[in-house]
Amino acid sequence: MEYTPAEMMTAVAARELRDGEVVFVGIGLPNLACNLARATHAPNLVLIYESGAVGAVPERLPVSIGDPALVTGSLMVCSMADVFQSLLQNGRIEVGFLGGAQIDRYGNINTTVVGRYSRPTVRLPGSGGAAEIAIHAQRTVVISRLDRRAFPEAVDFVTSPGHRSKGKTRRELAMPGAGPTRVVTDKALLEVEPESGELVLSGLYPGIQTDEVKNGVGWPLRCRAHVDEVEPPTARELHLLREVLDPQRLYLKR
Amino acid sequence: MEYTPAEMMTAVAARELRDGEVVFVGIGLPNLACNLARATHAPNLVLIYESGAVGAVPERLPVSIGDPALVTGSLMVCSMADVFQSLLQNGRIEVGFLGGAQIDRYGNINTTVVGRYSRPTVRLPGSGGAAEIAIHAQRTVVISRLDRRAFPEAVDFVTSPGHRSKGKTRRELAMPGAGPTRVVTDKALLEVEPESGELVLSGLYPGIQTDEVKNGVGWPLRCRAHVDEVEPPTARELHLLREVLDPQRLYLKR
Amino acid sequence: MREAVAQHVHDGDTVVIEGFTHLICFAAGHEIIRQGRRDLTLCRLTPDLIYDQMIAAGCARKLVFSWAGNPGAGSLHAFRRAVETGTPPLELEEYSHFGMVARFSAGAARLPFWVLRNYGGTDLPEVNPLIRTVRCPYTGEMLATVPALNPDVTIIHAQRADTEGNTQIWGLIGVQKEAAFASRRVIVVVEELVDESTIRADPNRTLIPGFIVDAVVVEPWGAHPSYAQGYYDRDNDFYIAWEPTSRNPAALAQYLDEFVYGVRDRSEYVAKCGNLERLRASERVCAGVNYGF
Amino acid sequence: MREAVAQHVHDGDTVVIEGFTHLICFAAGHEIIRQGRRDLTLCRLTPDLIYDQMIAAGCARKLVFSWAGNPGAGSLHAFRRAVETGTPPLELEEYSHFGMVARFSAGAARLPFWVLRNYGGTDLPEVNPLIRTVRCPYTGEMLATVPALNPDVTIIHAQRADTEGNTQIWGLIGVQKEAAFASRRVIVVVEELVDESTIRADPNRTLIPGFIVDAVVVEPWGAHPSYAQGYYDRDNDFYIAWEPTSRNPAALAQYLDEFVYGVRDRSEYVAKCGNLERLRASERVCAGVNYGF
Repeated sequence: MEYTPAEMMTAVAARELRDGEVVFVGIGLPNLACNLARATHAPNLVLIYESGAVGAVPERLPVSIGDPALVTGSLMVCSMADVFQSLLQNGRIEVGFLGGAQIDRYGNINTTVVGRYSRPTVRLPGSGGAAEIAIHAQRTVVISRLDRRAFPEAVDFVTSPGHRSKGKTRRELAMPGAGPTRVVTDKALLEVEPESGELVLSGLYPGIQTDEVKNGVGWPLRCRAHVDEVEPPTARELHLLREVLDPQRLYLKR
Repeated sequence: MEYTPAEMMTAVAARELRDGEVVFVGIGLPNLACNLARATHAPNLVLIYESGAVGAVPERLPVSIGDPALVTGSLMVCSMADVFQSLLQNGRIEVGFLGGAQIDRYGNINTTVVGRYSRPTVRLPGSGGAAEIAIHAQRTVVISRLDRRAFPEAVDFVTSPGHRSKGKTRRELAMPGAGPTRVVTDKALLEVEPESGELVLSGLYPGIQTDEVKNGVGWPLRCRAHVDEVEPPTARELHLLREVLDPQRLYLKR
Repeated sequence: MREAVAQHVHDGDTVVIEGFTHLICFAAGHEIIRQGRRDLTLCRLTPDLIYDQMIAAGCARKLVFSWAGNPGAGSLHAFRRAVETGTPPLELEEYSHFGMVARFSAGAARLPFWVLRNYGGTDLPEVNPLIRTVRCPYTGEMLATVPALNPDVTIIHAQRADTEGNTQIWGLIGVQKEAAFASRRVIVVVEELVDESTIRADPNRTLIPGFIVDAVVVEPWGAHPSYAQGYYDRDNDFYIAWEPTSRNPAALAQYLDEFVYGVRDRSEYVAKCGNLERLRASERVCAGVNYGF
Repeated sequence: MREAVAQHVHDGDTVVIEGFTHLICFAAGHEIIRQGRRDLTLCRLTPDLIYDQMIAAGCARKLVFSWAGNPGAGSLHAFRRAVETGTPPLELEEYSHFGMVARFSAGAARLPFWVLRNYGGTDLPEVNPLIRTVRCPYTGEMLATVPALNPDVTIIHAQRADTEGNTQIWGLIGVQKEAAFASRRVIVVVEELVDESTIRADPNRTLIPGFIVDAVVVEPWGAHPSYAQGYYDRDNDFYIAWEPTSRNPAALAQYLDEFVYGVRDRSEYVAKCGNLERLRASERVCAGVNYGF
């Protein structure tokens, strides 16, 4: 059965979630992945948006993390002080989703600037809640399409710290969370190698060769001892994504 | 017209309040004084209780600062974190009422222990919000009956700092508020002498002699250059206190 | 309640039953007494009658508090006897209300301390070495600090919750949210168990999310003689009557025998109290708001 | 609105128009542009379209922020041009959301700083020297700090308030309460002016008390193209259309000419926008609760 890279990424991201987990959700693929998981193996997932909506059950596809549809029918609305202090810093968030213009060898993410900070070639939006999510979420899942420019050896600016920043480990930097344990791309699944803190190839999507993946990153990508073959989206997953979750194909076209 | 000391103290305390002021209210005489002021010269007084009720208009005489009658029909209920951080520490409280088992020469108040802290002869309730009210309210009004035991030269324990504590002035201790500017007793009105930070006699109640007041305090009480004659409660004030505010004479009997 | 206390409240625990005048869970305190818990560190801004009873019953090793009185009625005499005579021995850790609120705020934020502008000129830091200072990295001024309070278990009484523990409270909310988020375990006791749809209809009313709650107990009148806004009024007569009762150790012991040890659970307590209906709240229902988009 | 802005927003002021996606007061931003304010320090977690417009109009000297994008639609190109080309010059002071929330929290508590566990491993402290550290007086560990933010004026859009400024908000409440309490002056802009009795009927719904409010302005649709829960939906088409508009300086200038300079006030803006009724919220009214005792 045919499927788009976005559909595959969403299905793979959804499988990263366990039932009952408390998830910090973003807009787009993360939101679709969470709702796909809720509709399949994780009905008790608790969706939290940094806007303050807790236990949201959006009746429509939210176009922003502050969408009113995330509030109506949710379990709780809390202030952003509570979101960051009582939920995130408190350690209650089990999974956080992150993405970014640049992700490097150690899972550091840049959403601030391409080029010099003082006079950048491209000014990106900045951290938002990403820096604290990367530090406090018990683990994070990164979603990004493979591309040498998006996966440099080292990011221009560390907005969200990964497993090694300025030569320091997360433990040395006293970060509560485990950081980006998985990177879901359009061709393969990367995961962190605990000893080195480096991202390595852990799973290949159907029909993808290892070299295609290696060519998509800016450093000599190593492979995990055993590289999995990642299952394609099931008919059920595709049905839910196409007919129920994103019927207008806002996010799943390509 | 006859009146009790409690009625006089309440009327005098009420006159300390200006219309529109934001007042941190206590139970008993302070509550009656605030409601008397609202019913007379200060209709726009904003009553705030440390329990979190803001703009309360109690339909009955509250017996505790957490009385449900303070909530019903109030303008706002806030958390105690907001009461102490956003209102009190923020400097929004213009007047605070305080009382205590002991008040000394410099307006320091003790509501903690009589005797040694580790094994007191009398264990009092403690600070509650009094310490921070004494420090942050723009000014405080103290209400207490004259009595040598209640007005010692120095308190056994400083729960709420006055104008000089351990030889340090409020400015030296970096306290935002002006502290206890007035002490309303059953015989006279005391006020702080700015230079010395000492409480001095500023007003005598009808028929009271200076010596009666001096005998009621444990230090050589000095008089302000000009000692006022404090007006007795008016017929209107007494009517409101007896018929409207405390018809069962819960607080005004004696 | 029996199961919740048996499972979540252990000897030696740091226990918080919060609620400022409003929603004080006497039902939980009585069950803890019945189950004979010992060596508890009891924390509350206002120990109130419930901790006076727990101290008299011998549950407490230590008290962390900021105002220990019987509001408008007198003293907590079991507390006073312990402090004034040393029997039973009771360790004290004393703050002001702001200090206690700040300790819960730090606990809820999982920070080791909280900063406040307070205590200058007071004797509290002299008797409590945990009240310290920190220098502002911007202005250089010294500010007071208190350490985080992270209880083993916090018990919150509320008007309503769903089976998952999504809890809604109105009227005075005190420091309950901070205490719950600061705690390792949370027990929510409610007047009414409601369907999830009731919670979801007004999400701004939710104070505590279910995923931090370990047990939900349904216990109507569970806050008596404290009150539950919209359900029943405070039993002020009981508070006034507690003054002579607690003043007399024999009378206090007899009260515990009759109303705590002498009943199996809250329903028996309610029956024994007799006419609590006199406290039933009047109807003052507010209008709803529109959550549509 | 004209009077409120004229009286409370001055050249050189530090100005906050808060509201996270929800209740962003475009009406106030447009009036500030019309009155030609200059050298403003604009603070917001998410500058959003309103600050992009104010930057393009030349109101801003400096931006204090944590996420500068057009949610789900693209970039804020006036902001990007200023930063990428240096014209007009725009000074940046950048944090993360948590850092901005902490700055408002410190401001609201009138503390000089706020403590948070954050920024380890990030490059933000290297480009923002105001992100510092403090040592815990209990554990000895180092924690991050941010300085208090105390704006000259904060503008809050809300569903309703009474004439005194007692303000009720539901749906997303963001950081509005902290921003208002942190501010020297507060302007509240509402969809609906209600009687004090409406506020008093549900006091737990009140977010901002009137005694900290300096001006109350009634401005229906004042948050468009942002939204007001229960009143109107977000105009997502407008946000999407802003991408090409802001990308082209001429188109942006023309937008300002037509919809900001070209109208006298909000009612003219609403008329000019045409069919805003399509955004009118559906009815999803919740039940009230009982405040009786």
